Amino acid sequence: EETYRIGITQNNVGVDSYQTTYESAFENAAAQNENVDVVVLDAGGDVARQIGQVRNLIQQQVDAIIIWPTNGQAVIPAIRQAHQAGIPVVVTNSKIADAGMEYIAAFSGPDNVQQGASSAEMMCDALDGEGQIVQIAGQPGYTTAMERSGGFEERLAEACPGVEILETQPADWNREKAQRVMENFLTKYDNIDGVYSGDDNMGVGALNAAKSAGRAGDIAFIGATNFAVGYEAIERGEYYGSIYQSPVDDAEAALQTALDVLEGKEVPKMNFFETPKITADNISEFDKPVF
Amino acid sequence: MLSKKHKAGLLNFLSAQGILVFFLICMFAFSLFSEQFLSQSNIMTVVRQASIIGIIAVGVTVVIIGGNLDLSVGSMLSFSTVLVVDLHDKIGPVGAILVMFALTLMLGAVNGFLVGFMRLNSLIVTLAMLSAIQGLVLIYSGGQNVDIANQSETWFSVFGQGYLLGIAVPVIIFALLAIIVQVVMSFTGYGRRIFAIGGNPVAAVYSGIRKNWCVFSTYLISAFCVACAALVLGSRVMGSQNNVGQGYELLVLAGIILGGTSLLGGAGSIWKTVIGVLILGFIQNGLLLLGYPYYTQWLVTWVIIILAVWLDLANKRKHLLTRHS
Amino acid sequence: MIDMKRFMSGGAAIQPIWIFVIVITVFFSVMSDYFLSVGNLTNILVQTSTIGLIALGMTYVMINGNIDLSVGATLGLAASLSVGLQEYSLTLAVLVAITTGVALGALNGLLVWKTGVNAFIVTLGAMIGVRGLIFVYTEEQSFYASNFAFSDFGASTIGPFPVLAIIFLLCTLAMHLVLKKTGHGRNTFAVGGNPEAALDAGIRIGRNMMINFMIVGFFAALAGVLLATQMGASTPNLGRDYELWTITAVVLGGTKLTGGYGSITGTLGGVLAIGVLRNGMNMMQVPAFYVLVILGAILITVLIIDQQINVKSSKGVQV
Amino acid sequence: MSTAAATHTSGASAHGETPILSLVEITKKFPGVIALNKVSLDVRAGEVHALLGENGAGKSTLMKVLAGKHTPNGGQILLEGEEKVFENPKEAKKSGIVLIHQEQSLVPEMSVAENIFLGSLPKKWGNRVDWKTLHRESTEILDRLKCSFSSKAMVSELSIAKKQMVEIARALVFTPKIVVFDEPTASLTDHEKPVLYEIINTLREQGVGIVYISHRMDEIFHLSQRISVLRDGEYNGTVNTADTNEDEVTKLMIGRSLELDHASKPKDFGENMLELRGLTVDGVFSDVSFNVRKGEIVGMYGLVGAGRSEVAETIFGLRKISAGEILLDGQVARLHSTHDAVAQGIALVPEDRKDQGLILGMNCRDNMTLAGLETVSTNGFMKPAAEKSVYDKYQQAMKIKTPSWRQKVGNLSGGNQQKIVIGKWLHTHPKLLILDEPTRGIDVGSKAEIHALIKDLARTGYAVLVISSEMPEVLGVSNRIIAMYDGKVTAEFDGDAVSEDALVQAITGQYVTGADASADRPVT
Ligand SMILES: Nc1ncnc2c1ncn2[C@@H]1O[C@H](COP(=O)(O)OP(=O)(O)OP(=O)(O)O)[C@@H](O)[C@H]1O
Ligand SMILES: Nc1ncnc2c1ncn2[C@@H]1O[C@H](COP(=O)(O)OP(=O)(O)OP(=O)(O)O)[C@@H](O)[C@H]1O
Ligand SMILES: [Mg+2]
Ligand SMILES: [Mg+2]
Repeated sequence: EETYRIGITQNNVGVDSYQTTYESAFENAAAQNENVDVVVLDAGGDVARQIGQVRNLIQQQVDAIIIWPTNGQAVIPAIRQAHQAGIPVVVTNSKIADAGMEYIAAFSGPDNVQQGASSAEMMCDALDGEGQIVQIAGQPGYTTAMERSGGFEERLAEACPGVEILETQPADWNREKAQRVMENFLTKYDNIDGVYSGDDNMGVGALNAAKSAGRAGDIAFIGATNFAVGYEAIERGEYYGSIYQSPVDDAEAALQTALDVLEGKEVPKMNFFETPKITADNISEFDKPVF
Repeated sequence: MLSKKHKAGLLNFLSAQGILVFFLICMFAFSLFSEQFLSQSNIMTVVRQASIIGIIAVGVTVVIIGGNLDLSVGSMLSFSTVLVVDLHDKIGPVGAILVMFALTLMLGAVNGFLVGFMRLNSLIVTLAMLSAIQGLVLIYSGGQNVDIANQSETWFSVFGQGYLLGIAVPVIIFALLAIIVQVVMSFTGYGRRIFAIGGNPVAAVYSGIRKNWCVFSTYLISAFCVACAALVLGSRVMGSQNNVGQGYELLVLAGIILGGTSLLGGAGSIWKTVIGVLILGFIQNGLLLLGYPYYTQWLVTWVIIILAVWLDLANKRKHLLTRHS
Repeated sequence: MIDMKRFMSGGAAIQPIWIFVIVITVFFSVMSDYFLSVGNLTNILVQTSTIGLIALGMTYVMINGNIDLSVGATLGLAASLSVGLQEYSLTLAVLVAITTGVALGALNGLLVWKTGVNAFIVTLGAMIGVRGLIFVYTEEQSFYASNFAFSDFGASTIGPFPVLAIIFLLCTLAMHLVLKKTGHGRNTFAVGGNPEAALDAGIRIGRNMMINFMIVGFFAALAGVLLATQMGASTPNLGRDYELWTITAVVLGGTKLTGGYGSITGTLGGVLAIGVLRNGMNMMQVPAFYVLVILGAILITVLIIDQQINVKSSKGVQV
Repeated sequence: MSTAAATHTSGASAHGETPILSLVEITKKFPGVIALNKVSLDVRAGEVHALLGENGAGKSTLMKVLAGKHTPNGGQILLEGEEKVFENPKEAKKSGIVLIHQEQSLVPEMSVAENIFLGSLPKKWGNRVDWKTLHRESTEILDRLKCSFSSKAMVSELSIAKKQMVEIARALVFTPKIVVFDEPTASLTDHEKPVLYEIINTLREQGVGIVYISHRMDEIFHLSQRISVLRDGEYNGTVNTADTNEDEVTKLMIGRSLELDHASKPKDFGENMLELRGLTVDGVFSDVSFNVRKGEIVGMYGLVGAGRSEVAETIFGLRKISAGEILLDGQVARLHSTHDAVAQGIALVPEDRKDQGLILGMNCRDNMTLAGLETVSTNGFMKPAAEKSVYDKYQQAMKIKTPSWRQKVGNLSGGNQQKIVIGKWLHTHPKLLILDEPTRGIDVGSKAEIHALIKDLARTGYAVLVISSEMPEVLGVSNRIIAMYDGKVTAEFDGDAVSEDALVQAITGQYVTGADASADRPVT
């Protein structure tokens, strides 16, 4: 039986727990499968370095490349090179631009636009379609952040035009920054009904700020990528809801998609895994995230 | 003769305080456009937010006066914050704080050893340490976020969230450190020696000053300040990410520069740094209140650095001219 | 820095960093099957060309006794301009990108010259501000080059050699000759070695510094454009931290931060040392967390060794 | 001094020579200082015009104004009758004015040739340096200066004297109209001095106007045709060298005659304060043994490069000892750092005041107290009043000229800077005071004061070691003289009974044991 060498270049391991958990889940999944050999690389968030890593993987003539794009557009020429070298490419977690779709074998990951939309729906529910909210976004320039924001804003305008986004500021997936941004929002706006954060890590930062200011009770907090701290906050009733997204599912799906491609199976271009809404009502259906 | 002296003193004072005047003008401009800007709660928020950078900047200013740089403070802050938060649940707050201070000082000692005793270039050494310490944090935490489990049941939150006589504890820590270090730098022999080393390291050695130890000690001071900042940061967030301090070294430097401390060593003061850090904080806050996107603050910072530089120069020129005539 | 061997009239020297480059090259060749191949070696050249090009200009600025921290941001701005303006014309876009780089260099140079303020301060300001400019211009968006000719150029080769690597090597040669052989190059040393003396000797030190800032601005912009051709796109965060790695490479190459001493051959060695280390550790699959620690440790080790050589050769007093 | 001024105006017309250069009523102010107040000076073609004055009188400043380095606050520069305004050094150079600086201005990591031609390298097409021409012409110039080193040598590798010769070589690149030498011999040895004199004479014969600044009277009387004197930034008269004598010139300079050696050498010596036993630092000096007793002044004489400074640095804890030992007060001393040395009562006034002696950006007072901070502080906290009184004491004792204690030391004249360094070490009340070239660049008046000061110190029990390259100084102050040559002690003499010949032989390595009866203990 043939052994496959699969190379993966990740976005930025260590920047948050999700990516780290993804990495170890991926390595575990590979270890379980005897005929898979993996080369795990990390781009440290730098597009140029990721392109170099794709080139290195092409150079090593791996059988397939999995890429977690640092940027949905800038990696396309590198993916094209891999494609031209006859190496199938699977994109994981965050999408690449349409222009690159013809060069990839498949995409596997969450649908971040859909996640944004789901959060918008939760916000509608929480505020009964009426109110003023602020948004704390992820790192500017990164696909996941842009897709979630985009999905959220579009759906919100559609679903409940009565909810107004007062302001959007980025907090770079960083809890302390989110806390600072929220503190400034709180001084600036006397009336905030809801906060949408690009992930729970930032959401909890915003919650902390509101708690310190004694205004947490008036505000509905909605996040994405449910973290353990977010899960607990929902349990305590301080946090309205989030999107459940498991890095383990994410990693396993990516590896499986790559293997399917290598084994010549018919694989759909877009493979989304489930990212359900999580609120106090259904929290018991979910395990607490490990990160 | 006496009146001349007084005149010179006044001019000296004005030229030294140019940045302060500038600061007040900025505050005034912002307050025209935003009602909240000068509200007490906003000012308290800004000062509280600025204190983390301020606390670090106090230490880095000492290193800079001694003629060196410390770029590793950002990584070190990540390290110390992750450490203190992680250990909090494992060995309790007191142990966590003690271990965190000890290990942070040890990192400072490594910097100090390499720069002070091995006499390596501080820019490159602390740059290398920036990378290495970031790696250490990740290895320590395995790349995972750390959190304090029972946030409501620990007194640890006092450093970041507490108030004393209506003043936020981070601000008190910042003010205390700034005052103590300023006193040390301007009124003690130790301070004089650091200034001498920054001014001319060779002549300092020829004056019988133990340069190696003094340089070493400046890095300990810097590390101590980072540890204090980590205490505030960890207690404020009650959790930490591995990259929580990323980029702080540049903010700290920007604050110090805005305050007007030259990076060449042998000159500068803590109190200027305090002003610089506050300017940075108020600009950030003011622009946010006016609704400009966050990145406009970078442009404004640039412009202000250039202006501060010109202002300083113009002041010196004026100074020379008045003395001449 | 000891001179292993002097050749040519300017006295080009082989710097110790080259020994280090050779040692790690041999090491990785033994440790990884994939390391020593034409494909991988040209890969390394392409990957180092970005930092390498900036480092060429940075060497001049640092020999001058200055420093430029704004190169990473300049690179990012040039990349965004070169992609973002392509809707008008590709040539125009590239021209504007490069001109902007030179202009930012000129601004830095002018400020350093006219105010006499430390270049570290002036360019730290520019580093923050130019990044702001990028975000204002791009509104946080990435740009994508619809013109495939652009990204094809980045991937093109002449024979087995990638065009980007060739451009980098040609620029290196040119900058080496200018530094060693021309009046401007020699004045650059004089200004960094003893500005007072250079001024007394009638060298226009302000002009010399400004030209060098423009040179580094040019190379940062060029590197940005070439990096954009590799990606067929640009992102607003492009070039973060590059200034730090560039300065590190130049210092590893033996250029003194205090000015007056340095060489392009050394800088090439320094750039390759970092490039080979990164590539080799990738090939050996060193976990990302450890790469950071190892890079830091190696950097410090090289500094210590370099300094020990210096101390031995100077027999100086213990100051 | 109205009579002197009259000498000046009538002097020029009486000789009927039109000056090639006239400085007319030049005024230059610095913050808090009027460095030059309406100073006028004529220089004729083909003359050596000596410029004299106390430290800080404004000599260097006047010349920097001439060379375009300083912009004057008033006055005119007339070159060949034409008014010139020099915005920068380049313009002055273009007009044919060359200034050989008091503080050497060379680029260390460049070749000798490039330094000589700095700013005017010969070029080929495309701004390329014409190396062939450069080295050919540099070699010619070096030959004329009888310099043995190559034009390709790095300046950083040269000794201080050779560096000075490179500086001087710059005067020979073009045929200039005016050459200014600002204390060119301060760091030259007796070997190079005659070459310099010869060059000056050649230039003079070519019709070049020469301004020569020096504190050495013998030189001035040997070289110059006329002497002008500055005092406190004011012009104080011009005299024909042939019509005057040293005493008169000194009077013009300092307003009184110099009482040479008004203090006698100390006589009573105590125990050994310092004793070196076979002290060796590999590659620098070897087997150096001598002693200094309490109350005694020992002179150390030798050529530049003999290794005297290195011995001093070793005693001061700056170098690692390879063999031998240092005894202080009869005890073997542990001296691993300057801190150890200072703690054990050693003081070193270093050779290079700018790099080793002073923090140029610090004010006068802070520099003065830097080596003895413990004495002006309690529990680590400074006592400003105590500091000020220390400063005042030495400022008055040595007549340091500065507008205020707040003045940055970097703005003081060279001689006054030197006094600050001396004051700084006196303040530590050392048991052993080492002075390395203590009067380099110091005017005659202050020199006598410093010599008297040294003798006074010895009389109060200090052990003093004076390193000097000036024979009169060594002979004048020392009770005993140690001669060094090439890293070795070659002889030891009684300071009051030694012939100059024997000294010269000892420091050039020609000393033969027993050749001179005055030698106490010749050493091979
Ligand atoms: N850049 C400066 N700033 C302020 N004061 C200065 C500066 N340069 C010189 N001075 C002052 O001008 C006066 C004249 O100094 P100058 O160097 O011309 O003396 P000098 O006659 O050359 O003395 P010396 O014999 O010691 O070299 C001194 O009082 C000095 O302190
Ligand atoms: N001929 C030479 N060639 C190269 N370097 C020299 C030479 N002579 C002296 N040096 C070095 O130049 C530096 C300056 O030395 P300097 O000329 O002051 O003499 P020195 O060794 O200190 O002895 P002394 O105090 O007796 O003159 C010293 O580091 C010395 O080693
Ligand atoms: Mg002078
Ligand atoms: Mg000497």
